[in-house]
Amino acid sequence: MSTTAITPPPVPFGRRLKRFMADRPLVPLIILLVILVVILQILRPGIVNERWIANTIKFAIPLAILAGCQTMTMLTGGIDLSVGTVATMSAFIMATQIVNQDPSVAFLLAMMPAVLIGLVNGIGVGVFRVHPLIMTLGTSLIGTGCLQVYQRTVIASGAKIPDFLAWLGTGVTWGFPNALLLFIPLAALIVFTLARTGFGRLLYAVGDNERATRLSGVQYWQVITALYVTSSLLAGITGLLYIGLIKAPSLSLAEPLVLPSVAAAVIGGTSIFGGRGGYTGTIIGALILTVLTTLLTILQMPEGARRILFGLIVLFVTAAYLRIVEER
Amino acid sequence: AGKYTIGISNTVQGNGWREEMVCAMKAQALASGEVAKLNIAHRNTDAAGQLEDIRNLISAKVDAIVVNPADPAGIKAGLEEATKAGIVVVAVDQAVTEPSAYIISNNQEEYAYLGAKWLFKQMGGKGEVFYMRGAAGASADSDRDKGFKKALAEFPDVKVAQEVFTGWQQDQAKQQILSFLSTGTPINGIWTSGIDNVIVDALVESQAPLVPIVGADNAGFVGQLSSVKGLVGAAVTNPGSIGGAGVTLALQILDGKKPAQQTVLVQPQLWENATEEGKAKLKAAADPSLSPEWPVSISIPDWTTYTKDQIVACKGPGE
Amino acid sequence: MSHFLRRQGWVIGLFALLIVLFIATRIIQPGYGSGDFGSLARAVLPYAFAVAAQTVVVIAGGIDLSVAAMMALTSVTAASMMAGASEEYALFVVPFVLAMGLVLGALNGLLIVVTRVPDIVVTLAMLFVLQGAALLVLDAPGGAAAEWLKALISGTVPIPGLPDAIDAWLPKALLVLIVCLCVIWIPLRRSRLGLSIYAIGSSELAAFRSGVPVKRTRVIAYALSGLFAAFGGLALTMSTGIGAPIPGPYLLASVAAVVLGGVALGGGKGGLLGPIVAVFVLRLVRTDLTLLAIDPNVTAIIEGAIMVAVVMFGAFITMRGRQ
Amino acid sequence: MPQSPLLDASGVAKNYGAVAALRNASLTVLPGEVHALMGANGAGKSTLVKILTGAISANAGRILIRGEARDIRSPAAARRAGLLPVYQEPSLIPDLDVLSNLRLTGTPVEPFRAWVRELGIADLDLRDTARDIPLAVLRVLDLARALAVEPDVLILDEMTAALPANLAEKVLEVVRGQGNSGRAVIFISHRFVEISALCDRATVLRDGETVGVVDIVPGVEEKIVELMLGTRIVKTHVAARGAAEKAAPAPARPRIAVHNLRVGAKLNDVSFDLRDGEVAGVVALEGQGQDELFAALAGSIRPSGGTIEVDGSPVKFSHPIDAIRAGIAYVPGDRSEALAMQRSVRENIALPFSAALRNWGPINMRKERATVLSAIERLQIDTRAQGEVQRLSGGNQQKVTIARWIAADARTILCFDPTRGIDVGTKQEIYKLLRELAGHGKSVLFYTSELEEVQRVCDRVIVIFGGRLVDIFPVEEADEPALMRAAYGLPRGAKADIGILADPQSPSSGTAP
Ligand SMILES: Nc1ncnc2c1ncn2[C@@H]1O[C@H](COP(=O)(O)OP(=O)(O)OP(=O)(O)O)[C@@H](O)[C@H]1O
Ligand SMILES: Nc1ncnc2c1ncn2[C@@H]1O[C@H](COP(=O)(O)OP(=O)(O)OP(=O)(O)O)[C@@H](O)[C@H]1O
Ligand SMILES: [Mg+2]
Ligand SMILES: [Mg+2]
Repeated sequence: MSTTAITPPPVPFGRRLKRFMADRPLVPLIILLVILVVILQILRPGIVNERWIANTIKFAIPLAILAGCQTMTMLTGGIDLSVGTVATMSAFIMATQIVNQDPSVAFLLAMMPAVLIGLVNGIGVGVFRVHPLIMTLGTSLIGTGCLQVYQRTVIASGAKIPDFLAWLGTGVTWGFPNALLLFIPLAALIVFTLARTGFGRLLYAVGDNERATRLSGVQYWQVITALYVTSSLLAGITGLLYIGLIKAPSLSLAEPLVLPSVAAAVIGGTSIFGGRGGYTGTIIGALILTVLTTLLTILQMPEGARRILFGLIVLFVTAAYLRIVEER
Repeated sequence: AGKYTIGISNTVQGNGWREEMVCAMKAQALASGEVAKLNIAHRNTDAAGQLEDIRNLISAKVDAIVVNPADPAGIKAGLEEATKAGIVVVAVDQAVTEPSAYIISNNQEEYAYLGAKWLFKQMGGKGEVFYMRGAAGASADSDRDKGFKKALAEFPDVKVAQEVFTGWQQDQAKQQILSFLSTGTPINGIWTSGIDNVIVDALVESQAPLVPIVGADNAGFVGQLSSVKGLVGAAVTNPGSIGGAGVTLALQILDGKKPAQQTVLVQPQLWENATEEGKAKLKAAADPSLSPEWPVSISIPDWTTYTKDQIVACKGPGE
Repeated sequence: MSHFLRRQGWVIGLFALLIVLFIATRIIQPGYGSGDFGSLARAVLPYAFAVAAQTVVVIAGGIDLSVAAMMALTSVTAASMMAGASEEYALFVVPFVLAMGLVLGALNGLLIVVTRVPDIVVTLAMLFVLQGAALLVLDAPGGAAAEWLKALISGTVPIPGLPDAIDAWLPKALLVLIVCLCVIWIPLRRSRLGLSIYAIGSSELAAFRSGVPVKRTRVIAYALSGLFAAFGGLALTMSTGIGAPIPGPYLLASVAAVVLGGVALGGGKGGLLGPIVAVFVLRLVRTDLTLLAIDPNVTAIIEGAIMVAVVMFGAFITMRGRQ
Repeated sequence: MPQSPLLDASGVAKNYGAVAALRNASLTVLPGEVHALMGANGAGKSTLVKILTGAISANAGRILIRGEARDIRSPAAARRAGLLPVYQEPSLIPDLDVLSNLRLTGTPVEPFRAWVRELGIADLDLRDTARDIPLAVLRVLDLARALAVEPDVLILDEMTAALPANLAEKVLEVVRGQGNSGRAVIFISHRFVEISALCDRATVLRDGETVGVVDIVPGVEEKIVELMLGTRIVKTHVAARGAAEKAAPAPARPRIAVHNLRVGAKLNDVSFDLRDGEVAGVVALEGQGQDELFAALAGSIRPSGGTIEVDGSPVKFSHPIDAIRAGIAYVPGDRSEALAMQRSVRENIALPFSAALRNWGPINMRKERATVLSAIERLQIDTRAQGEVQRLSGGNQQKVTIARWIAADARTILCFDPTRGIDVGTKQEIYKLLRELAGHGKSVLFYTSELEEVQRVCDRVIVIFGGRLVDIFPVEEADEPALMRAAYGLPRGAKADIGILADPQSPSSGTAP
């Protein structure tokens, strides 16, 4: 029996660097973001200025909040495709109700569909165990239909963007977008919830092994219902912020954000299979996507080539990130 | 009271222009007094889906079908079957290749040409233009592109600084213009394919110079043309009420009054705020009570008979 | 027998639902006949292929968000190749486009296997890539289709020995669908490869330990998905006579029909028949809504509600069954 | 060596990031031998098996099969080389029926059927979906599937751990038969009885290294334990229960009283008490209703009849939370059922703290850390890979499932086979822990598939057969033959001895009722 002792060789620098990054998954993401910004600056010297940064942040914030919805639902192995519809509904209702109603009443009316859809999603997924993809797809269809019907009753009433929302959405103070006033507390709250509260713990645990949480006394439906209502409320708030930013109520306002919100969460390192991920990565993911969109807008090339490039870069970024973070 | 059943097929839902078109169809059907029932297939789909809708309308045995085609050639088979089944077919907004169909349409190529030509003149025949198209791959977009290119060819000193596809989405258009403004590239004019008021907003918000802008006659933009200080621009009409005209044409044919030609083109108009005369036109057209996404030209003389209240109520016969 | 009932119960239920809907349609529109059924079959065709494409990967434990974009790309490729070409040339175009779907599908699978990025992200990225490619092929709807291809799905085939009354209810589109799906699916289902696809969807680890080449099987599943999507793209070109670079509403529809058809989104369970029947159900609901002249804005609500209700009902019986 | 080895692996090493699962493992297997692979939890046995069978690749090492160097990169390649594993976890595809599973692996059906019968499962329907088949039977099917292709080297990773005594016995018989017919078997188990009854030689791993190869002769156990544990020697006998403990008068009211409990057709008319400060053992063959009994007490399923009283008042559990509120915690035998595998040890242990709606708020991290650390210390969990529970070895995972309820300070713990797949050292710790809990006035209901454990831990034994409670007797009368007989439903005092455990010399009749 040969027993040649095997002493582990000294760890090379490359491996050490990799391990360092693997322990701090945010670092490689931020590096990727910086690389994109540098490319942009090289292609269009001077574009990276205060105004551009403010704009980028303004557009990244709604995406980041919706991606927060995806992050939280994905932690439990779910997904929330109804966020686009919910955001659109609350935006549209706000813009049309503010014309004749007190702002607080308009706000409550605007958040109502969010609560309802969240509740229905939560009950469908948590109690009836419908697959979240289908459940949220169904409710978003229903929501869109309701919005169409609603829209017909208010054609004549016109629409208005409340000044406060416009200030929040488009305003800039000392070079900082006002939207940060909403976003920073919100993001801090999400991060804190995920890391340091019982509810956050349960999201991870439920997504990892639901049976185990049941044996530990967790009631699945409670967690899931609370989750989808929270997600919908966040989407509703995003809608209000977004209408302040875009200032044009339309029946498909936030729909284009749905797929990017999923992509941002995944790029940020959240697993769609549940149990793994976090919100800080998602925020960087949203920034990466926003910068990428700018980059492609600026490039002079046929639209087809632009889309191909977008797809390839998303794939490359995600793959590179996985490579770096993955041990082994 | 009426005797006819009319089928309607439309493949874009949730867009202000298309919603107005459908409301115009309903209002005209009601105002004419000749329509008993409307069968409306109105959803987001493609040409194959529209074929399905048209065939369903044939199954429903409607007397006439008014269709806003997803594609001029793609629904030929369905329209042919409808004609064979004795159904009157009218295409609105865009032409179709099926020869038996009647067409009453906005002239998209002319729409773009008219606006672009005015814009290039405003720019003094030279400079850089930001070209904001519609949805890549849509046939209305490629028609408009032809008109734009035609005008461009007439002004050799005008250059396209940047060409982007807004997808006819407000949020994308706004992000695109803001990103572009950040590059600091000087431009002398902006041509938009109907996503216009967010562009004006973006310029105002970022305190960028207000260069001449061409958009469509959407209520929001028309309002801005009168109210935003220093804004020079023009709205080119692209009436959604063309839907009502389609219903009128279908009813005329059903009553035996066939038009001389298969195709009736509604020519676009241009309302600008650079001259006093234009300003007056804009004042007359502006309608702040309308949803900002709705075109203000809610009626077409000789073709529509409903009142504003009727189209805004958006109710068809029997509702 | 009980095995059969337990396994096929959902599909049988769907069939029953379909029959009820047919009866309802006849009541709504007494004149609803074989010609209208032919229209239904033609409407079903692209959806059915999209759903088949989705079903294969879902059974293999994945998801394919690029189905609709793949259909758009194959459709514009076929249409632009056939534009201005001879009728015979289409004989070459069809296999070419199918092969293209197969290869691009395999590329999806390879990217998933090689990059180890989750399937949902890879196919999302491919959605953009394929859409972009479609725009490069044709920047606006256009192209053409050979006449014989268009004729392939319109009308009926006289089958010798069958009375015309029955012939009329066998539209060509339906036959094309059945032939294309059966030729691929039935041998696959019976082969070891088919079992492997179910195996990797059910439990990747167990499949690997049972000696299934997991990666290769996954690539093949995506390749098959691409192939079915290419069939779908051809179906689009055949029915419209053109190619359109903007993807139609087939992605979400395919996911919905897969779930309605009793295929678990986790993988490993279900078959192709259920989703196809589900497509018929969904299209017939659409027909009924049009025949009833329901307010179009309400139809979205109804379609969404039906989807949610049916899936909830399915979940409810599974729960009852467990107790 | 007289014969050339069938399999010869040396210098095998495998790292998972910073954790070295194997450092220098070697293993030589001769034709016709049953070779034990032994080691404490986390020693690297399963890892070595996975490398030998191509499920993972090694960082270093050399593997010779019949003297030829082979590079086995996949399970399929291992299969071709004649190496066939039965892993620690079932490997049938859950959603396929048994027949399709056979087709998938190219296993001939008739030999498979024959082996299944041989292994003591008479009524198997090949059209049953694997998901619907109980775990123990699945393990046997896994084995039969491997046997059916007549491998040169059969590798059994804790094959018997999840099996009840009757099935385990059959497996041992069959394995011995393999050895006699000239094939080789690598046999991993933590049960010394099985090793000494079955194996010819044993290779012992410690911390990823082969520390010795011994022939199995009477009395070698002590040596193996020494090799396995190195400096970590533990006394192999649990401290006898103190006299005071025994003499404590039974309290007037039992902690849990079960009356005429019924669960569907699986459990009928079961009544017993569980008192504070007591460990009550449950003894049963596979599938006699013990799963349902535990599930009903834990609130996982609703009984269809009878009553459960806790501290004298009747309770109705509709969810495990109800049981937990009543102070009853359940530790399932299958750890994958109890753990969130991608989460940390700490989060897994602290999970019950967050379960109730009112505990969803901010967590007191300092308090939590202290509670969790003390539980980890108490169970001596090896936390080198604590970032994710899935990286712990099987035995340490098992400890985490128990630590959770120690931390939550549950008054009653329902332990379902807690020592499944745990090494001798850890087993001793768990026995000690259970006794300690009882000493602190807690109560434990303890099901085990290893009869000898009953004597070591329990105060009383509850025997279940065919869904009915057949007997309750004090531990003094519970020697293994008595338990065995009772488990087979034979009345106390019957004479017939059953099974190889009672009499390893005579072949088992297998005709127990
Ligand atoms: N995927 C993994 N990542 C990190 N570490 C791992 C992984 N798998 C195993 N290990 C580590 O390798 C070591 C050996 O594990 P292995 O499962 O081989 O032990 P074992 O001897 O089979 O133990 P047991 O008797 O408890 O099953 C353990 O310390 C374990 O934590
Ligand atoms: N975050 C935590 N970290 C450490 N220990 C905790 C934590 N939360 C609870 N515990 C401990 O777990 C036990 C039960 O906790 P729990 O919060 O469920 O109790 P409670 O709600 O006060 O009690 P009851 O449910 O009986 O009314 C207590 O001993 C408590 O100290
Ligand atoms: Mg092990
Ligand atoms: Mg073990």
